[in-house]
Amino acid sequence: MIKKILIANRGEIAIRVMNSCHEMGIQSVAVYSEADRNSLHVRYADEAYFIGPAPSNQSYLNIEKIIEVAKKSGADAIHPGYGFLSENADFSERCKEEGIIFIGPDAYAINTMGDKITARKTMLAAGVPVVPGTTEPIVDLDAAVRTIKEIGLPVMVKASAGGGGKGMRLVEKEEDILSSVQAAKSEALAAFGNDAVYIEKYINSPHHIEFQILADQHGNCIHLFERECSVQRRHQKVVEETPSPIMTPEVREEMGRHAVAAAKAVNYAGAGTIEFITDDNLNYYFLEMNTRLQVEHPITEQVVGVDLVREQINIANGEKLHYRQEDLSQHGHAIEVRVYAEDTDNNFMPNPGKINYIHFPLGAGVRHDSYVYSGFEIPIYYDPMISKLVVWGNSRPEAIGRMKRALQSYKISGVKTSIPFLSRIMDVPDFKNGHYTTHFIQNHQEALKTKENCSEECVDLAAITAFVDFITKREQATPPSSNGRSSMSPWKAFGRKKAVSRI
Amino acid sequence: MIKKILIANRGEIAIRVMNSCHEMGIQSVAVYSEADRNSLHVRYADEAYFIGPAPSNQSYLNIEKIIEVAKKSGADAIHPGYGFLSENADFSERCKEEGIIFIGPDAYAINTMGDKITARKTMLAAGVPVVPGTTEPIVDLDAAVRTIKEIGLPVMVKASAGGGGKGMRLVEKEEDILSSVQAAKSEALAAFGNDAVYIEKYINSPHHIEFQILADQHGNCIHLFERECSVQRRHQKVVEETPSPIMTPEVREEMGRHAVAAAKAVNYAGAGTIEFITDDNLNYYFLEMNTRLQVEHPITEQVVGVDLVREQINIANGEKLHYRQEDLSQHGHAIEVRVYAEDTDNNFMPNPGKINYIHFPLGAGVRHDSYVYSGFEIPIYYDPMISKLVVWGNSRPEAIGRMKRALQSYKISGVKTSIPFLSRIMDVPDFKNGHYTTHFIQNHQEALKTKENCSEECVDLAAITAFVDFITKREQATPPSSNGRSSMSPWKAFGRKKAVSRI
Amino acid sequence: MSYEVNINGEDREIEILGREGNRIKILLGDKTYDLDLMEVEPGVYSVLWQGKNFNFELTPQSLKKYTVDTIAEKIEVEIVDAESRYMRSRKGGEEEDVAFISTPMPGQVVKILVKEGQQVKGGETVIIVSAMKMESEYKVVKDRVIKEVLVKEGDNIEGDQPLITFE
Amino acid sequence: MSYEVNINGEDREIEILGREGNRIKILLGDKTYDLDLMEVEPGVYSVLWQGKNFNFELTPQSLKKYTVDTIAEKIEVEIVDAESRYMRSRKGGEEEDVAFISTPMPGQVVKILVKEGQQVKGGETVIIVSAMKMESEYKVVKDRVIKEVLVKEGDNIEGDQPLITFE
Repeated sequence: MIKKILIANRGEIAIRVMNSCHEMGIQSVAVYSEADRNSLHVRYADEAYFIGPAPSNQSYLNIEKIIEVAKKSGADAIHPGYGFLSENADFSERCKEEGIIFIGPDAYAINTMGDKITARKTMLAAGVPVVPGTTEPIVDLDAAVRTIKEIGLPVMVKASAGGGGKGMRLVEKEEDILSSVQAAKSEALAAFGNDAVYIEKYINSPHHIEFQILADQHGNCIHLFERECSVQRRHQKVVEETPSPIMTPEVREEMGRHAVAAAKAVNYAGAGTIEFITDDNLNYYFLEMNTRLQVEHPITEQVVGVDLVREQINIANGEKLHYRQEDLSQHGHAIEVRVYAEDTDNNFMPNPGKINYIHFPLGAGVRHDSYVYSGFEIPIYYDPMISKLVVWGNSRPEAIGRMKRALQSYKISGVKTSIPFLSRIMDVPDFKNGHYTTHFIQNHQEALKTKENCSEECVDLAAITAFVDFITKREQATPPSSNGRSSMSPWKAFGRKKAVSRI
Repeated sequence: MIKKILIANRGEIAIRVMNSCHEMGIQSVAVYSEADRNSLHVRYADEAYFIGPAPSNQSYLNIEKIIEVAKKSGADAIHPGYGFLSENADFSERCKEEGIIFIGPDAYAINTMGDKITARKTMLAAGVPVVPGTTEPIVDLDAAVRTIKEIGLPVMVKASAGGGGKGMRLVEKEEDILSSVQAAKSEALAAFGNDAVYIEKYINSPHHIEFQILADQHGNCIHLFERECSVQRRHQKVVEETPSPIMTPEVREEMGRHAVAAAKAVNYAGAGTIEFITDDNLNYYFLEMNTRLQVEHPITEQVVGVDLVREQINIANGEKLHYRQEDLSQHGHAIEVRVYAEDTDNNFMPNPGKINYIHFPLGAGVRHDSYVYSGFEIPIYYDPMISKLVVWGNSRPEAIGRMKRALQSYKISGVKTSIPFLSRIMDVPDFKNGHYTTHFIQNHQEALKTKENCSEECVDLAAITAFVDFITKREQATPPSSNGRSSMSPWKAFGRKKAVSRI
Repeated sequence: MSYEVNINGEDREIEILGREGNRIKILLGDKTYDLDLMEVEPGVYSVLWQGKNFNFELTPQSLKKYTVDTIAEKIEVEIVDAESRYMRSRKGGEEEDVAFISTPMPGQVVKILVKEGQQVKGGETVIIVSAMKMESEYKVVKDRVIKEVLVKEGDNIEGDQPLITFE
Repeated sequence: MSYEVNINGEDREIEILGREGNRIKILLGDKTYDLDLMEVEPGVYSVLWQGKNFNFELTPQSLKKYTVDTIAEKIEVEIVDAESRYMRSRKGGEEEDVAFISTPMPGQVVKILVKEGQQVKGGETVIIVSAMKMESEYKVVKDRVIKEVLVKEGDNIEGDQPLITFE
């Protein structure tokens, strides 16, 4: 039985993992870099050890140092969180060699799923749908046309030596097949001196839908339904929700079965996620597997009612899964937004700095995973995520209303955050209706930039408030004159009295 | 349709109600006393109006003033929260006269349930079990013995003119009946000059179990299962949970039916709670009905998944219930603790004051209903409750583990709180096993006082920390000497540098 | 002293007509506002006007410039006082031939960069004054000769007090 | 200066052996502790010792007295320095015949209650000194005559400096 876990991570996920440790009566060991001595994860752990300078390659990615701390502290297991060493097969292997339980899959699963081509082949063998396409370059025109007809339209024809959009052709109509392939080939030849092409199914309105799975070391595997993660900015997820607004019970069941098959194909043990690209008609194809806990795992926890970190630990302990597939169901609707310290008006530039004060949203249906506090300075070395705000509602509209309410009452001063941007997403009709693809943010750039204006009175009051602040602070700064009170107007006296009573 | 709601309350419940208003797109109007200008409920509302001095009888209980604000602000409904005017039949009636919707039951239901004797008679007529006993004083010895045999042992014989335990006899065995009644009568005669007695069923190991109900204005009524509220101190609930650890599905169904019958007997509309006193064998008797939202309503929301304030507003809007009884089920386990600003070591004296800083517990399964913030001064005029901490878990043990974790990471400085006391409750074996009655706190006084001791090293480190703080602050306070750096030891220089970098 | 506020680029006169506790009566342009205005947390104001609640967060950009964060948009506000007007007028090219440098606010002299009798060029900073934890540099507009330096570094000064005079 | 700490009533010697950044080496009684000690929020310390994490919250009760809130229990700690020892010795009846009043810490004179040449009775306060926002009254133990008052109200004073001398 695991008694002490080293958490090889920082920030909200370190605290998330420690929470489950505390709840299970397991000791937790934090590691921290020079930039993190005053981070909450250090104060939150039972033990904490320094592991090196701020840059993560000298600290949170330093395998030797982390193994050393695990041994020194007597930790019998390591939880890698997400990012950092979580999908590092060498680290998983090294832990095994050192007799330390790695809370995650073995090197074989990580390696197989980590390589796109091997993963694709393994999935094909397991009967999991992958994006149809050629695996070898095609030179012959007839062969290309034949392949396109096999795959079915629309397809993307890509120069095999290509890049930068050159030699790429989207083919949507049957009558365009021949001319498009010819055009792509001659363009490829001109640009790269090589007219070989790849052909791949083109997904028109792509949705990113992923399935959470749990597998034990005894060959049992279940899925915990889907997460819809199509609201992305430059391939970074921004909003996640479950259930997916486009899912049907039939497809869900089938995708779930395929997700389980994918995990079983690599003898997976632990928590993992199978990502699918899905079109508007719910045709879906395996994209990749994340062999770790996902950032967005809380929405599954809220809707399915299973603590995923607890189950990861149970699995690492060699226990059989505590749930059968038929025990699980989805209950209500959950949405997560990722709140970043960033300037969304200025190309989403990270905006680390000191948090003067923070008011977290509270109340019914609100879950908050964070690691910051008033007075904390967000280090410049790591991901500028401040927190994950998760809401649960009986229905999707209730959840959206709750998220809007929560974002409105979430106050952070000192750094710019993505809160207003996230709030605007909740107002976009296509989001409200659940009609969105991975192009959502791109397609709604204007709506997401548009800010509400203050009323005329609101502007006046803002100016008055600034003026009153100026006058009040100035009065307070005035040194008392030598003849004392006589120079003080009643007005000044008020200012002073207020200043005193505030102390 | 209600468009604007005045919340005739303060503190966490005002914010709780406003949350649902925000989520439903309804405008909220706050009222505040002189002590509450900087309270969060004022900043949280769309509108806010001053209603008088700090003492509640001049502000939050001032019906005229509140009606005046409702009219001025154009609020079409008033939500009374709990406490203050929430069970005031005159206020409910007055709202009706003024054409303002009172979000709660009508005067008839409040009055009927507000009077113990009328309520008892109404429940008897509706077939709801009440604590068996006599309603008229008995003088005749034979009649008393006959009544005892009808009610069944154990019974309590009480002097009808009595008080202070005089003329009271607990009768547990049949052979004691005659002698006990005689003794009670003669004691009563000697003490009060009147030997008439009442006889009441004695509940040996009483549990306080209550049922949440929702009833619409169209005669539909459902229950949302039970809450176990036996952990009480001087009749004040301290910990509540649902499901009750002693409940069975059969009794739950029957009690639920009786709860619905109780509400229907007074043509109830709105959210309400039927309190039952229950013995170890799950015999249960109607105690009283609370004709308002309860403090502990969140645990029902967490387990049943229904937003009770939202439903209150829907009902007040004249809508039919959105749920049928068969739609509802209990999902997991929820526990609430009430965190007070009080000195639990000093007879639970209220300990209002300024909160220097506050760290709320976050993460999976934690709900927090509060209204305080770092820098906020808890007013002395009102209930010193700081927050309600609610956890949800898949199972009761998971919920208890989560509550312990949450309490451990809940940090408040500046005022004494009940957090350590609540944490100890979670450790008492009888609580963990679910074996407890309303005598729980009384019966475990010693265990609940017992504090863990620091290890020897912990004591040393505490002393060292105080010393280092003293030395550091002292060095910082030292004015630079006239000859500048020369007098500064490297040690001092460090202290100074640190002070500067902290700014 | 008469003040204006510059709101998103437009100047308007502002005057406090009365104040008692949080209640304040203020004239902005030709509009009068009766407000209940309170700093509820450092830099955070709750303003009640005709019952409506406005939450504003102030971020000072400099001594007299604020960014006011309303829920909807950010408003840039600058307080315009005698000094600002003077500074502006100098910027505008219509240079007053002032006889001395002064500050509009009480503060402390941080640094004096000139000596009596010294020749300074237009645009050169002659004195740095700190007020409310922010430092301001005071420059001459055109070439001048320093006549007298009336204060020394570290001095606490009141507003509108001559600090350095010119020939 | 030599210090002791009084922990829950017991005095133990304490000495800082070395300090660099958060790392501190300290001798308490006969035990040496190597610590990583940091004030992470005002009054809140995180202390790492042999990897173990201790979170302490300090509540100053007076200038030299703290209540330290550990998760388990509250520890009362008093810093014992030269002044404390002197104060104690006077309380203990073994009165030193000191020639002057001094303070162990730098601070500011708040109030002087005596004049030169004045007769004061044992137990009477002669001077009030503020340090770190807290005021301390300094009393004479036995009847004395004031010889000289070396400071005036408002003066900043260093520690261990004679303030008032006796005949």
